[in-house]
Amino acid sequence: MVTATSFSVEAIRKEFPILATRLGDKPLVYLDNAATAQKPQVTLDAMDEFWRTSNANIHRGVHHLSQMATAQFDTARETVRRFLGARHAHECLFTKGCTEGINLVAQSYARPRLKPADEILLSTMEHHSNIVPWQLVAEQTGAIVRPIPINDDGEIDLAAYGRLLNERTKIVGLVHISNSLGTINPIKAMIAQAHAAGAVVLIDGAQAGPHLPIDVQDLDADFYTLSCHKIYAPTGMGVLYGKEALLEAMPPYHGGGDMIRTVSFEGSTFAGLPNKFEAGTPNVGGVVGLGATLKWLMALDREEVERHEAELVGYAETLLSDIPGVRLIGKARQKAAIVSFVMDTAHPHDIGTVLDAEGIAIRAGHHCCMPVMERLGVPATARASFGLYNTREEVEALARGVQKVKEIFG
Amino acid sequence: MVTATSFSVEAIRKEFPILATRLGDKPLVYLDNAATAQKPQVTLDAMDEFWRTSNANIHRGVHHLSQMATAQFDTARETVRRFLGARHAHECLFTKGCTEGINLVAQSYARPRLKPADEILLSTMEHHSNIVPWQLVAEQTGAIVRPIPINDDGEIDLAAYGRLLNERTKIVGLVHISNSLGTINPIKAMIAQAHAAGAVVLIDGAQAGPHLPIDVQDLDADFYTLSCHKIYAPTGMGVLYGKEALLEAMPPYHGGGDMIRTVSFEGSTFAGLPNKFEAGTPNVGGVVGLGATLKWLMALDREEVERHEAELVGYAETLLSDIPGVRLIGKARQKAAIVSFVMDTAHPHDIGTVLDAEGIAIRAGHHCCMPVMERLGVPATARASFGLYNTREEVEALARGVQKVKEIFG
Amino acid sequence: MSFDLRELYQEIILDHYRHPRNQREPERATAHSEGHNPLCGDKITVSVRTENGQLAEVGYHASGCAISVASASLMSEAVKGKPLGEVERLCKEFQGAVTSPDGGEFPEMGDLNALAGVREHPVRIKCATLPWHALRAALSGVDKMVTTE
Amino acid sequence: MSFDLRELYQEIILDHYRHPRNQREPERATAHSEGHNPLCGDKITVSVRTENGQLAEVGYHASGCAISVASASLMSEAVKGKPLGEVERLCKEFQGAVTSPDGGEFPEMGDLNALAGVREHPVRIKCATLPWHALRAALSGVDKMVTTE
Ligand SMILES: Cc1ncc(COP(=O)(O)O)c(C=O)c1O
Ligand SMILES: Cc1ncc(COP(=O)(O)O)c(C=O)c1O
Repeated sequence: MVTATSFSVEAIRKEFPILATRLGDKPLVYLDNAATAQKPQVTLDAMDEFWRTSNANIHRGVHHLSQMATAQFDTARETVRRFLGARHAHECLFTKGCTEGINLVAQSYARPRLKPADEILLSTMEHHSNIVPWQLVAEQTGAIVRPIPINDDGEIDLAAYGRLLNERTKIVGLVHISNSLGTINPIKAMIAQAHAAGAVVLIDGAQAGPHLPIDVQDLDADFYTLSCHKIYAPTGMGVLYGKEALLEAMPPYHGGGDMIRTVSFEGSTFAGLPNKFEAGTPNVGGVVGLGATLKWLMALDREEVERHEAELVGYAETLLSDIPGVRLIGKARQKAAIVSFVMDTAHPHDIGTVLDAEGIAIRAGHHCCMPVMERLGVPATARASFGLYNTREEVEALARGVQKVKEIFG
Repeated sequence: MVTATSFSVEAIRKEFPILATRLGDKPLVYLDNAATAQKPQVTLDAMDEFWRTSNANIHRGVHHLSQMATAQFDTARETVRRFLGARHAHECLFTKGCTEGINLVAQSYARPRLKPADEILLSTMEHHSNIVPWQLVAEQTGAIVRPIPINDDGEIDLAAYGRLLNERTKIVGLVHISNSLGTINPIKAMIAQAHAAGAVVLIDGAQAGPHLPIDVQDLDADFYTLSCHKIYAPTGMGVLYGKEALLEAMPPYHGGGDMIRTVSFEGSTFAGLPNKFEAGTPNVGGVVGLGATLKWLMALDREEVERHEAELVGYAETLLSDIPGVRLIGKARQKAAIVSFVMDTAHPHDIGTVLDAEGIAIRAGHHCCMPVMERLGVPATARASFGLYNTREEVEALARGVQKVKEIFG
Repeated sequence: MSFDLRELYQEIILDHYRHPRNQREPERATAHSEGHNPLCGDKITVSVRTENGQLAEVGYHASGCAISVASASLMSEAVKGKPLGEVERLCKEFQGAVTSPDGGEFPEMGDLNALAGVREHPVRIKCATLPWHALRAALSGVDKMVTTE
Repeated sequence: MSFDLRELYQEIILDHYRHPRNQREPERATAHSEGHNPLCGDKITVSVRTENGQLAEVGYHASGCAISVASASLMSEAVKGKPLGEVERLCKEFQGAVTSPDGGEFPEMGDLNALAGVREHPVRIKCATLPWHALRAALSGVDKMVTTE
C-alpha cells in the first residue's frame, strides 16, 4: 500500500545517523521515541560548530567569542518563542528539563501562594513529573492534590473535571499528550474551564512538542513545559513558558550569577525576565543545538508529519489487535504517536527482551505513570512510540516481533 | 627562556580545535577560562559518538541502546567519583551547574533545618552563586548571613573567621579558588574549624576543578560543587558531592521521574541515592562528554599542569606590574590561574574592548563578585584567566595589548 | 545482538513462570518482606516460617516478569527445609553467580542453573535477584522493604 | 576582527571621558534617576531641573567606562536648556541611531556623532544608551531605577 504524500520518510531517515545502526544481523528499529528521540545531523553539526568556533560564556563578555555565543543563544530563544507561539521571547525560560520546569512552577509560583485546603487538580494520567512536585508543595503548604478521573479508554472524564473545579482550585496540571497511552487531551477547553473557576493551568507538553504544532496564546496556557530531548534536540534542556505577568510576580527560583541586578551582604536585587529564572551559566552549547533542531522541525510540513505519524499508529493498532492475546491499553478517540499494549501470556518486560533480540527498541514498564497503570488494572505495559522517521516496515517488524513473543510464551 | 618540562603545551593546544581560530589577522588568545573553558577533541568525539551510536534514555530501558547509554552514564559517574576522591559514586550528583548544586543544598539541606538567628558564614570573596541562594534561604527561615572579612591582599581574615564561628553557626560556604582574585583558600583547616564548631561546610569548587587535584575525603568537605564547563567539559552540567549521611537525611529536591519508588495519589515514596536527587531525564549526552573529559584530564600529569599554570600567572604578574599605571587586584600568597588588574586611565570595560581588537579575550566587570569589588574599592577589574593550553607567548600578547590601551588612553 | 533467547527462556523457566511453586502464604509465618523493582514494576512479597534454625516454610506472592517469578519459584524449592546457615550461603552463592560478569563458570546449583542465561542480559539480572533480596531481608528481619534500584 | 579602534575612541570621546561636562548635582533638582548596567558595573545618576517646559539644568554622576561617561557628558551638553519636547525627540533619535544595525547613515547630531562608532561594537551600545535611559526615566518621573539588562 503506497500513500501519496510528499513527506519523504526515506529522505528524513538519512538525516539521522543512528538509524543506520545494525544490531547483529538486524537493522535497529527504534520505537522508544516517547522516552527520547534521536538527533538529526543538523543538530550535531550545529553543536560541533559551536564548540569549534564560538564557545564562550554569554552575556557578560566584551570579547568576540562571547558576542558570537550570546547572539546564537539569544537567537535560539527567539526560535523557541516562535515554536511555542509565545508573545515574548523572555516568557520562554531555559531549564534543565521538563521536570525542572514543573518543579520551578510548583516552588516559585505555587508554594508562596497556596494555603491549607487549596486544591490542585491533576489528571490520573499525569507523568510522575507532574504529580510528585505537587505532592511536595502540598505537603509544604497544606494544599490538597485531587486526581481527575479517566475512563476505561484512557480519556479524561470531563464531567467529573467540571464537578471538581471550584473556588478552592488554584492550580490545574494537565498532560497535553499522555506518554503512557497516547491520549491527546482537550486542553484548550479545559484551560478555559479552569480559568472560569479562577485557577491557573500548567500544561505538560513533553510529548506534544515532537508531534503537534503548539500555540500557547491560542491555548491560553498559563504555563507550558517542553522536554527538548524528546523533540530531536540534545539532552539536558527543557523549556518553561509562562505568561509574562505570572513570571514577573514570582520570586526567583535559584540564586546566583546572571539573575541579579546588585548583590551585597545587606541584600540583593534581582534581574528582569528571563534572567531572574536563569541563574548560573546556561547550557549554551545545548541551546544552540536546540535552536538548530527547532528550525529544522518547523521547516518541515508539520501537517504531513502528523498525518504520517497518525498512519503509523493506526497501522500498528490494526496489526497488533489482530494478534490473539494482545490487548491495546488506551483507546482514546484522539491519540498520537503512542501504542501501549499487554499480552495474555507474557509480561511487558519479557516482550521488551524478545523484541530487543529482534533489534526492536520499545519500552516496558509503568512509564513513570503508576496511577494510570493502577487505574487501568495493569502492572505495566509494552509501549511502542513513533517518531517522524519511523516507517510502515518498522511497524510490520514490531508485529512480527510480537508473534515471536507468542512463539516463546504461547 | 625555555622551561624544562615534559608537559607539552604545544601538543595540548592541538587537541583543542578552537585554539586555531584567527580573528582577522590575529590569532585568538583565549584568556577567559574562568568564565568557561574550551573543549578538547576527545570530548567532542565522545559526544558525537554517543549521539550517533548509543543515544537512548537511561535506567528504564530493556533494549540495547538504553543499556549502552546507561552503562556509559554510570561509568561517567564513577569517573567523577575518582576525580573528587569520593567514597561512593552515589555521593556525586549531577546537576545542571555549580549554581544549581549550591541552591540544592540551600533548599534541601538548609531550609528545613535553619531556625531564626542561626548563622550562615560566607567569605566576602564568594561568587554570587554562593551568596544569593543563602540570602534566599535566610529570608525563608529567619537565619542570618554573615560575611567573613578579607584583607587588602584578597585573603580570608582567619582570625576573624575564628571569632565569627560560634554555636549558632550552622553553615559555612567557602570558595576554594576565588574567580575574581585567584586566591586559593586554606579550606582544609577552615573546614576542620567549622566542624569543631558544629557547622557543615559547602565548598564552591567551580574554579578549583580545572586547576587542582581534589580529594573531598582528605578535605573532609561536607558538600563540594563543580562547574563542568569550566573543566573543559560541555555546558549544562555541574556536580554536587555530598557526604552520604547528609544526602540521605535530606528530603528530595525535585519531584519527578526516576526519583521515586512508588507514586500514587495517596502518597509517594522516594528512591535511594543518587536517584532521589536526579528527577527527570539527565543530560546523558553531556555526562558522557564529561566522563571523557575528566578521564583525559586525569591522564595528564596534573602537577606539571599546575606548575605550567603557576608559571603563566607569575609571568603575567611580572609583565603587567612592570607597566606604569597598572595595578594588580588580589595579591594572595596562594594563587591560581587568575590575574585581575585595573588601570589608572582606562576602565576595565575599555581594556576589554581594546584587547578584543587584538584578538585577546579577557573578561571585564565584577565577575559576579560585587561584594569583593566593593571591599577592594574597585567598580570592576579586567581579568585574564588561564587554562592549561595557554602559553608564555600569549601572556606577552596580553602585555602588549595593555600597552596598546595605554597608547589610546594615556 | 543476535543471541539465543532459548538460553534465557528455557523450558524450566517458562514452566515455573506459568506454574509457580509454593506461591502462597505459609501458615504461622514468622516474618515477611516486600521486594520491589521500580524500574519494571516487579513486586514480590516473601513470607517465611523459621523453626529450630531451619527454614521450615517459605511462600511468596510474585507479580512480575517470567524471570522474577521463575526465580522466586525456583528459590522456594531450593531453600525450603534447609538450615538457615545453608540458606544464607545459597543466597550468597546464587546472587554472586548471576551478577558475576558473563564468561565465568556458573556453579552447579541444580535447577537454579536454568537462570544462568540472565548474565547475558544485564538489565534482567535484577529481576532474577529480587526474590533472593526479599528472602534475605525477611530472614534478617531488619529491612522489610527492599528494592533493586 | 580588525577594526579601527580610533573610530570608537575618537579624541572627542576621550576628552569627554577625561573631563566630563556638567558632572554635578544641579541646584534645586526636580527629579533624579539611577541607571545601572549590571553586566559591566556602569552606574549613573541623572538629576534634572525642569522649568516652564524647559530642561533648565541637567547634571549627573557617572562611574563607568569611557563610552558611558562620554555619552553622559555629550548628552548633557546636547539637551541642556532645550524644551522638553525637543529633549524627548533627541533622546529617541539618538537611541534609535546607535541601536540601528550598522551600515545605515548616522543622522547629523553634532558632537554626538562621535558616538556612531559604538554601532560596530554591539556589547558597547548599552554603555552609550545608559545615560539616555536614565535621563528619560528622570523626566518621565515614573521609573526611578533603570537598567540595560
Ligand atoms: C567561583 C564560582 N562559583 C560559582 C560559579 C557558577 O558556576 P556556573 O555558572 O557554572 O553555575 C562560578 C562561575 O561563574 C565561579 O567562578
Ligand atoms: C508526559 C511527560 N511529562 C514529563 C516528562 C519528563 O521529561 P524529562 O524527563 O525530560 O524532564 C516526560 C518524559 O519522560 C513525559 O513523557
